Amino acid sequence: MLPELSTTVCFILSGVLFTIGAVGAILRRNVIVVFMCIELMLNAVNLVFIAAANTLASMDGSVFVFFIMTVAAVEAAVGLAIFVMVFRQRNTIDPYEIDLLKG
Amino acid sequence: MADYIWLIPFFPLAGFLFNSAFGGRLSKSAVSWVACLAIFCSFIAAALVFAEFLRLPGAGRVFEMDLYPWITSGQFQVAIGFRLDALSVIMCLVVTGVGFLIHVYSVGYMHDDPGFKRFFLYLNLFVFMMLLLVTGNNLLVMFVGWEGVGLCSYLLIGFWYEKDSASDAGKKAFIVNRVGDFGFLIGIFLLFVSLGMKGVWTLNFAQIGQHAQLLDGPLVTIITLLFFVGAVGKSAQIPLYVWLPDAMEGPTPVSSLIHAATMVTAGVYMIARLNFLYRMAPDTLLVVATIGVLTAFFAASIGFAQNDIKKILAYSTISQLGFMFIAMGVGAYAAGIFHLMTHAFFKGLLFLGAGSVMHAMSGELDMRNMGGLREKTPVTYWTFLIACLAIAGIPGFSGFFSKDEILWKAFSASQGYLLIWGLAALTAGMTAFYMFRLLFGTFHGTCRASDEVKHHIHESPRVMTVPLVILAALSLVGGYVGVPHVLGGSNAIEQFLAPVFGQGAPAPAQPQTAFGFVSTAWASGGAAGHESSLEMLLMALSVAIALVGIFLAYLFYVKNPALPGRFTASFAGLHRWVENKYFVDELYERVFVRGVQRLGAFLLKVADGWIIEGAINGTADALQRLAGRLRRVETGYVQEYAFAIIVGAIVVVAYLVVIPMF
Amino acid sequence: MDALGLKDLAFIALAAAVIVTSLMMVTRKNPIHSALWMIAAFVVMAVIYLLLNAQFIAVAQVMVYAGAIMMLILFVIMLVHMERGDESAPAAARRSKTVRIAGAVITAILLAELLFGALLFQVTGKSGGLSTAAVNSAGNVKTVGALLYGEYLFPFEIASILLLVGIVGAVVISKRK
Amino acid sequence: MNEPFPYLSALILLPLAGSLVLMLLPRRQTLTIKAAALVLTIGEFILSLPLFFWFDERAVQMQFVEQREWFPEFGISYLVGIDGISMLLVLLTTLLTIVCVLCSWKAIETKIKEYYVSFLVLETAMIGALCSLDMVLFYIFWELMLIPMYLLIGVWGGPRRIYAAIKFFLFTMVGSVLMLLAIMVLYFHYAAETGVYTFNVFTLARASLPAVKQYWLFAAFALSFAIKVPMFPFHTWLPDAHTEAPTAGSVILAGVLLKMGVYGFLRFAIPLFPAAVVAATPLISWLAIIGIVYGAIMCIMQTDLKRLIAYSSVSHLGYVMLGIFAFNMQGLQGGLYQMLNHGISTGGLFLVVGMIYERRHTRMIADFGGLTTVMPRLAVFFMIITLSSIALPGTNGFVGEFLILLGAFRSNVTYGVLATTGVILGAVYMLWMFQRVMFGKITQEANRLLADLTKRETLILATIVLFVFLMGLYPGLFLRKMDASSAGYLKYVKARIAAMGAPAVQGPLGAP
Amino acid sequence: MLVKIPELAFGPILPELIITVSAMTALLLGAFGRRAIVGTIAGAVALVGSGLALLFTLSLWNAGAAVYNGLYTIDTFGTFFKALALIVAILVTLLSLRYVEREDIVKGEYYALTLFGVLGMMIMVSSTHFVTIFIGLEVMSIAIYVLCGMLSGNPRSAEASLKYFLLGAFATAFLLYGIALVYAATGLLDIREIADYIVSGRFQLTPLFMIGIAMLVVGFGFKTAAVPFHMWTPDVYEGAPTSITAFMATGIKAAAFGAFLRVFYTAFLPLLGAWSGMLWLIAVATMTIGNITALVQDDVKRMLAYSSIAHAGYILIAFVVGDLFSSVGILFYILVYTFMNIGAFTVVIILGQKGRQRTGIEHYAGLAGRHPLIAIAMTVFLLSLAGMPPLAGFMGKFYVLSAAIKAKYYWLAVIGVLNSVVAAYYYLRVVMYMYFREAAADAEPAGRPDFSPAYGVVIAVSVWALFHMGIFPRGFLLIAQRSVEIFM
Repeated sequence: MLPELSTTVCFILSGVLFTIGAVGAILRRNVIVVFMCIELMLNAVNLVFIAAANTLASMDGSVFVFFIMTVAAVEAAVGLAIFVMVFRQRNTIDPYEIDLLKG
Repeated sequence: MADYIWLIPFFPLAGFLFNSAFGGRLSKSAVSWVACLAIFCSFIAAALVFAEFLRLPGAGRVFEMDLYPWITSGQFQVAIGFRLDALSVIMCLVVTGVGFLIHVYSVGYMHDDPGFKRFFLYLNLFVFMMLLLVTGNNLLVMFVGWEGVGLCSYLLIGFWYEKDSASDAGKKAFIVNRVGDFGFLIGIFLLFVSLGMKGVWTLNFAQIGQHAQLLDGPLVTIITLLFFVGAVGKSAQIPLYVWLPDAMEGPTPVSSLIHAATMVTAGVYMIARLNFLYRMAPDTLLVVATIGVLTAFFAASIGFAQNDIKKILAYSTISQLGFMFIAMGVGAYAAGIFHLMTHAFFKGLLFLGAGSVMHAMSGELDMRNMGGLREKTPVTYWTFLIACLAIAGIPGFSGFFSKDEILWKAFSASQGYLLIWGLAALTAGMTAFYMFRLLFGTFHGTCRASDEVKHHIHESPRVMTVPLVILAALSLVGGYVGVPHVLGGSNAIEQFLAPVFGQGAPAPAQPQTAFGFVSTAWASGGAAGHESSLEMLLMALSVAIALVGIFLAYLFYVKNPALPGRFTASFAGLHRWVENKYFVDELYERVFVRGVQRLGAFLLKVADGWIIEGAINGTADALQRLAGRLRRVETGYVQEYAFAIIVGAIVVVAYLVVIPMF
Repeated sequence: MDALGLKDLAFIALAAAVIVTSLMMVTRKNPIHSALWMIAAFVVMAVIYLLLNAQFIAVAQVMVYAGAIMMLILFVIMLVHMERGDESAPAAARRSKTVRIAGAVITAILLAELLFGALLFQVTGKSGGLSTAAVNSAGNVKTVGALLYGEYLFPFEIASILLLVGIVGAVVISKRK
Repeated sequence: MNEPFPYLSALILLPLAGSLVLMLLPRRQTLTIKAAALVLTIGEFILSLPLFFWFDERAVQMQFVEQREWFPEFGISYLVGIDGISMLLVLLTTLLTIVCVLCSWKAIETKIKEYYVSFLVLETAMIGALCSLDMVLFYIFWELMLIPMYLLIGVWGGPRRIYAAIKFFLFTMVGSVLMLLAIMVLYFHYAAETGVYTFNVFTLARASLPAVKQYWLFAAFALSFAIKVPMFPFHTWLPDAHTEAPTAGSVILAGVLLKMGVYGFLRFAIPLFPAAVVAATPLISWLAIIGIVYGAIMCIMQTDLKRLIAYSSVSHLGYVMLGIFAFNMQGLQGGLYQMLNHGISTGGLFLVVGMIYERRHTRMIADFGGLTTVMPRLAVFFMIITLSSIALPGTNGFVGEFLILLGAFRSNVTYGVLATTGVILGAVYMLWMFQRVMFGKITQEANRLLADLTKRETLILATIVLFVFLMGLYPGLFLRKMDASSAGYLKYVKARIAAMGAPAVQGPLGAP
Repeated sequence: MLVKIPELAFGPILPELIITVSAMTALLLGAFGRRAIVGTIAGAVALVGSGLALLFTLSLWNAGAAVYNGLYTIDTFGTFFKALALIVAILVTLLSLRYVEREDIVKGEYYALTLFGVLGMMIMVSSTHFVTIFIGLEVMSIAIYVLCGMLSGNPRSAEASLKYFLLGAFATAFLLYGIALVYAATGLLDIREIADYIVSGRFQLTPLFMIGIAMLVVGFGFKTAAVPFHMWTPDVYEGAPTSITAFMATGIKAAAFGAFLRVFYTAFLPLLGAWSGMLWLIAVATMTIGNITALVQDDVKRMLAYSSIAHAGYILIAFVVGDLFSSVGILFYILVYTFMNIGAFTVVIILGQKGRQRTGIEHYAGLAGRHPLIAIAMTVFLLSLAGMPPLAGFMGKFYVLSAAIKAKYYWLAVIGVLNSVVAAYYYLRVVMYMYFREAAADAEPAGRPDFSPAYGVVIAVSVWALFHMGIFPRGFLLIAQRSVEIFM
């Protein structure tokens, strides 16, 4: 059974967004922007859930998205706190300068 | 009585054990008494057996007993067992008799040596081993003795271990002997296994003898040749003779006892003991005779150019052993044993005499620094002279009878060959020459020693001269046990030994073998007949040759001492070769010693080092390098880690989704 | 479905808008600009959610992301004075070219793989009992709420613990000694 | 319940319990520790004597068997027992451990407690490995041997001890882990075949493995054991390990640990994989022969005493392997006997070298010469042990070597002849070594002041020499004990080979 | 109408409740008191809470129930991992008692977060529903992100926190994407229903579904530190407070494997053939790269990180096989692995000093001479890690490998054992430093090790466990077998 076009568009869109987010996360040299890219990836996931829920006439997807958003919020809080902590110590949040641990 | 024959070897062992346990606390003389007594007891025991034998009929002259089972493994069962028969009893008498005399002599000779007690320990041990060798009733016990005497020889050659040359010589003796033992061992294995495959699992001489006919010809040839390899090693024949001259590094009584009278004849004894096998292998006998005569000649030729009196005697021993092997090779076992016995007397005497000379000359060995000892050491001189006459084969002396018997057998026996006889006879002349060269050089002429040495020259003490005299007497009369029929004797020794060797009867018909045509060709000239006239003629010839030899020696070294110099000058090249013993030692050194060392160095470096360790360390290194590289992947940059996750995701997706689609 | 309906066109247009805004977000040098583009992208997505009958989520999206998270992000950006954009650390400069090329390649491959799956997408899943009509008749928010407080009560409660952990964590972390 | 006293368990556990006791002793009281270790090892030896005297030498089957459930679901059980093959090795172990404790008395000055604890644990592992009839149990003890030995080499060893210890460990481990896999494959194969899960080696031997599988499994077992033996070309760990180990470590390494490899072949690899054995016999025999000659040639080149003796072990163990793979009574018994001999004589050589080393702190041959003058008593013992090592008749070495060569000769004349060349080479390197160390003039001043053997050292070496002669002159005492077991073993192996329908082993097998 | 208020069954989640209450108590204690004694009380609360929870968990051993509308499950498998998590919690709390004192970490929050982390683990492993699994995972992860950065003022700790956070969030996105795709393909979030659906006739194996599985592999691979998703591990393990490293290396890994196992063995077991090949590759890569990279590590903590990667590889060997036998092996291995690592990290902690971890291998030189007991304990842990009998590490390997052999994964087993030889090298390297080397003369003064009886308890328990499980593994294996029987 082929889905509606809108669903397909949403799946494609989610794939594109996920990729943009993933690539952005490895290319941008600002930890905050990296984090934003990760948020974008989460949104791509949300899109899949919503679209699938819509197609399958199930609300579980929406519920899951709710939890994802909760988690995203928590991650944002903790993550930004961590960035601030790092910045205080190192005065930079360029991921290429945060390399004390390696090898 | 048969049950007590183990006592014969036991006495020296007891002496050895007693002295090793308590020797440290006993005085020197007590130690030497114990040692001599032990040997004497053995001698008495052997003599008792001998006497018993004389009473018994020929067939009954065998005492055999097993002491206890030694090694038992499956069908392989060997006992520590002893066998006394005509052959071994003669050997026992020679070993203990001459051994006793040399023990006594050593008491004087070694008196001031710090290793006095140790010396007697070794000597007793040696006699024990030698007796084990000659009384063992199976090949393995014989082999024990065989190796045991080798060990004692090693220990005694290296007695003065602080001298590098001595310990080198000991080691050389042992190793060269081991080469021979290699053959001996393989021979034992082959014999055991081949007989075993016919259903007879034994190493006992008597049983091997009984079942020898089960073996087929080529196999026997191989087995006997292998045994002969052992004999070549122990009895210092070509090509394994090189250790014996070096063995003169040992104390002189040792040279006398081990390297002249007893141990070196073990090879001869072994062939005699296994005569029933050799009889079946004419090809081997031919090889034995050939090696024997070549060795005899070759060693004698080296003896020409040596100046060290003990070295000369050593080469002479090699040469005389060659004679014994000629006897073995032509099937004249009794003659060989006879010569073995007389040789023990006179060669023992010669060495003891040489020892006496050394004693007088403060340890000097080089003939060029001697001369004119005749007056100062008369007993030594006269006994030495008797021995020289005996070895030269002057009629009436013991060597004459035994050597002539061999020569005659070489000529006449069915396995005898003219060429062998000719070369042997020539060698006999050479022997006379170099022995008298030695005699003249040492005892005649003017003394060439330094003043200090000259001042000290004196006759040896009684304890040394008495054995000399006894041995001289034996050298004189020892031959009369084997006076040949042609001279009106009864050849008593041959008769006595007959139960062991058969009636001296040669093997019936010569089977055709690979060597067959050669032997027939060689034999065609010999063995014309048994006429006594021919025997007499040949005897006269050999005496003549000996006399010529003596005369030449007289000419060269007494009459005209300048002659040898001129002679060597004109044959400088040849002389250099002879003087340096044909560079055989150097050849061996280069080929074997350095060959093995070079191979070892090569293997150590290439096989162990490069290949095996290389492979292992290579793996380890590769892992380490890989680890270093992998470690550098871990850059510490968080985005590269994320990158790895993405790559991983791509791979996983590709593997799970994309690839299965195609 | 015969031709592209209005709804489909709207979807395609919105999708294009999301892609453009998110690309802008990723490519802007200034992180503040990125953040703003991100708000734009998330708002457009909220519209898509609306179209997909997820009204509650759409509203939540705007509130949580555009409201809370974005403010937080902007606040932090200000706090750490990062408005000047990417700095060029020496290590980064060395690596930037390789990383860019690799990034491009990765983009292509990942996208290809994901689209491969998405384009072959077929509805094979088990249909739930909640058709759009049923949900709409009960009210979307109400349905979600019923699920959250009913069936999903347990994770919902855990989510509260999660928030607590987040708060505690953020406090602990950012506390100055 | 009239259960017999569990001798084997007691033997296995006593040293372990002893090591725990030792651990509790105060560190400072070194004498107490040493004495306790000595008492324990002597007690262990006494405890092992009933094995010898109450051993039924006519019985073919395992004796002193104990079986306890351990993990019935997996078929792992605590199953121990000995036969004539392992019994003597157990005794050798208990004897040599006493010797080792004695010879470490003065030589070990640091971490004394740990040293003896390691030794006792090692003893447990060795005896356990020799008695185990359950393959998992065996493997556990087998691996357990590694650790104390690793520590013995690494802590109390020479200058390159770390390298040697690690090399020893890794070499042995490479082989043994593959063996573990092979054990498992066999286990599951048997289970699939019969539905019975067991690690009992005798039960597993009844599995009918296809030939190809046998080859693989045998290869894994053989690799493990060949490294331990060590056979050429897996020997390179041995010189390093021996050289760096403390004297007692070398003694126990040469004396017992190497035998574990051969024992493994005998107990496991051969009965389990008869078809593979037939196929591998030529290869192993050739490797053994190469080992004999190669080891001997390597000895000639060595400048370090312990290295030399280590390479001589390669040579000697080559004989053992050759004998065992001759598959006849003489070869097998010779191999077994030679294992004991090697333990005694090579152990003795290491002891002598250790005694010299304690005095001079060097093992370089070039640093010696003329020691006979200052150490006559040592010279006597050294000479006897050397001669035993070159298999002079009358010493123990001869009996073993002769039987091995005879056995090899019976199975294949070429093998016999080639192996016999080792007799010559053996004399060459040993005597040359002896000469360079003991004979000649004293060239170095330091050697002039060396003291001769102390009473303790004399006692140690006298024990060794006693066995040299006892085993050389009256081998029946020991051979008898292994007679029935060896004959039964051969019969069993040959029946297995025949059952596999495999061609008979090369050469005239004959009856045992 | 649609509201299905679940039966509020508190009995089955009593352990979780206890942990939550303890965590909050600790939090409050931390909030209202700053004196040292308060911190200790918080620790005590955590200990008592974990202990009680453990007792209740074990009492639920035979209970089997799906509660809260099937979103939460009480079964033997979950109980096994919950008990394990609680044991880890107890041990980590014990070793933290002194450690947080030394490193001056805010105690109330520390214990609270640790307990929350444990709570997350417990939820994660007891869930048969993706929502609950995800939430549990996040509770655990967020707590750990924070705990990693709790060495205040220590840039390494902060960096570890940052890296773990970024990558964790990144990987979570993958995991979620996987869940979403599986949801899209099946319409289900309950893994038991998914399993039923897969075996029903209506299911079609679409690429979307497989991408979903792939993304789940990525997500769980990250949490279990499988190659190539492992790269965070060494950095984070090195930078984090050592007690937290121990927690991560044992608790998180166990919980992640628990969830991984439950999801894959419950939902996707019928498709084993489709994904086991991938895991084969990952297992091999994980073992090999983990072990080989560990060869050159000079920092013991970092070495242990790589070793934990390698051990994940060993566990994956059994994972590939996918039968009862192998699952038993996985559980047993994880159990064993927990004790070896806790023990090893405890020793690492003991040797550290305030602000200086002293984890370089050179600091271990001559340890046997200075502190023989510590050295012996460390040796036991390392040898067990290396898989030497009679220690439990050997038994663990034994079962994992025999599972592979039984299923005829011969090459996997061979690679596994060869890897264990490589591993032996670097474990022994530490032993070597402890016993064979003497401390360098110019090394900084060793000082007294930071010892407290609590460490002793942890070490003693671990050593005992390793010997016990090595010599008498039967009981534990039977428990493991009971636990995994639910899958088969």
